[in-house]
Amino acid sequence: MAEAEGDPRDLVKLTHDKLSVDTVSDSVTCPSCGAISIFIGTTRNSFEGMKVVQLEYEAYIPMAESELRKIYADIRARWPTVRHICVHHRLGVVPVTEASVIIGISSPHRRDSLEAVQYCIDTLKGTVPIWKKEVYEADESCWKENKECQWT
Amino acid sequence: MAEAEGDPRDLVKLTHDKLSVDTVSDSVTCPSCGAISIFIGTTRNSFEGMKVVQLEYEAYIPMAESELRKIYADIRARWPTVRHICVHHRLGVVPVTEASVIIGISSPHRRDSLEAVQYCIDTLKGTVPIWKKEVYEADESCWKENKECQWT
Amino acid sequence: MTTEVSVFYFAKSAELTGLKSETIRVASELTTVELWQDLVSRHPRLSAVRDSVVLAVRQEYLALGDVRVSLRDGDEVAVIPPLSGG
Amino acid sequence: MTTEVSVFYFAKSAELTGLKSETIRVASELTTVELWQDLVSRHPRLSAVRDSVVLAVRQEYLALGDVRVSLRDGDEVAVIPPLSGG
Repeated sequence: MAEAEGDPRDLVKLTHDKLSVDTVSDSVTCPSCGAISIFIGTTRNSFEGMKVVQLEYEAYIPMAESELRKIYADIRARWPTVRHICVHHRLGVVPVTEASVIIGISSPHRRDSLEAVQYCIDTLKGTVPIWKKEVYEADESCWKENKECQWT
Repeated sequence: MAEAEGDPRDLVKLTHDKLSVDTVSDSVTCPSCGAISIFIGTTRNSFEGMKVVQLEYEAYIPMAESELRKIYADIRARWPTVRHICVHHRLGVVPVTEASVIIGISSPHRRDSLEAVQYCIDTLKGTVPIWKKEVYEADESCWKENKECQWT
Repeated sequence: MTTEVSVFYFAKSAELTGLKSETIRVASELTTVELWQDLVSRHPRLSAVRDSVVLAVRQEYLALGDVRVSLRDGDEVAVIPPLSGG
Repeated sequence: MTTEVSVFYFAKSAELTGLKSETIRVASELTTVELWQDLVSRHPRLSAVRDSVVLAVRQEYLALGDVRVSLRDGDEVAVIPPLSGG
């Protein structure tokens, strides 16, 4: 069955375009899977009482892609039934309520993709070289730090 | 902040139409939330070696809606920061690879919506009066039983 | 005392009765197992699923057994085979 | 022995240097803390983030410290402030 469907897909996209949940969902759909789990990170409108106008993301693109592929390898080792994995991360300006990251993972049974999606976002925040600057009202801004980042 | 954004939404739709991940995702998006977690249940192409041609779902619709709202109340008690909850379940014929159920939950921080989505699908399978018949090649068919169903 | 209720059949139980729903007159005070026996007397093939169903009365689950129910005119009763939604 | 490498600055470190990237000539055998000191000598304001950055050499993370690296022509070095993707 797996052979007839082709190889598992490891998909990565870093883009300045608006992200689409349907696109990520479609890219991990497969006939042998009963479950697709998706996580969407969106821009919040406030941080510690300050009104956030927008976020700006930048990435060390080739290293971000290689760190994501390390996460994919970890996921495949820990959840061998996981079929397709897709991460789309937006760069540049992301307005409030729009998605900065969408992760989609498919598996025959739901437990695996649900656990893998949680592992993927937790690990992404700790290891993938991407940075977010929050821009507040009154032109202030602040580079953020993920608590998952190990060295600070 | 919460008041300015209106009340939390408890959304339920049982429909014969094809489901849309974007629609569910949009319906739970909110400016104060940084996380949307989504689970999609899709039709698999085989069961114990038999080729599945399609699934057919039927529901005790008013009771399914009231059981879903009981689950929503449980979620809000266990994860008070959860903001919007949406379940779309398809009825009638669902072809292979199409979604039978999509669950979307938003929360300010990701842990809550990730856990709540897992609780929602686990509990839905055990308590919401919906039934699935698998139709195999050669016109055979079988009513399925969720292992989460408590009385069998 | 009897009362008129709507009975809904789903999944396997609908196949066995050949019905999606019907309106019947039953005793207004009875146990769930007596209610089930009333349904089986109308549809003997239902006995095949005795061990795998529960009932719903006014859209609340009730196990088959010595569980008392009071039925009123227009109440909904449903035969609930093992669930398989999701 | 010296070698020519590309250095990339991100987030706060790019703001402090005023640069996204530059090509520099450095010793080909050195420790990560020596490499950092070389960068600080070119961009003194970088010292403000000494305790919150790591380096990446050939796209692999390396802590600042007594960690030996061998650089070859064309290698990529990056200053990596605390991550905040996702």
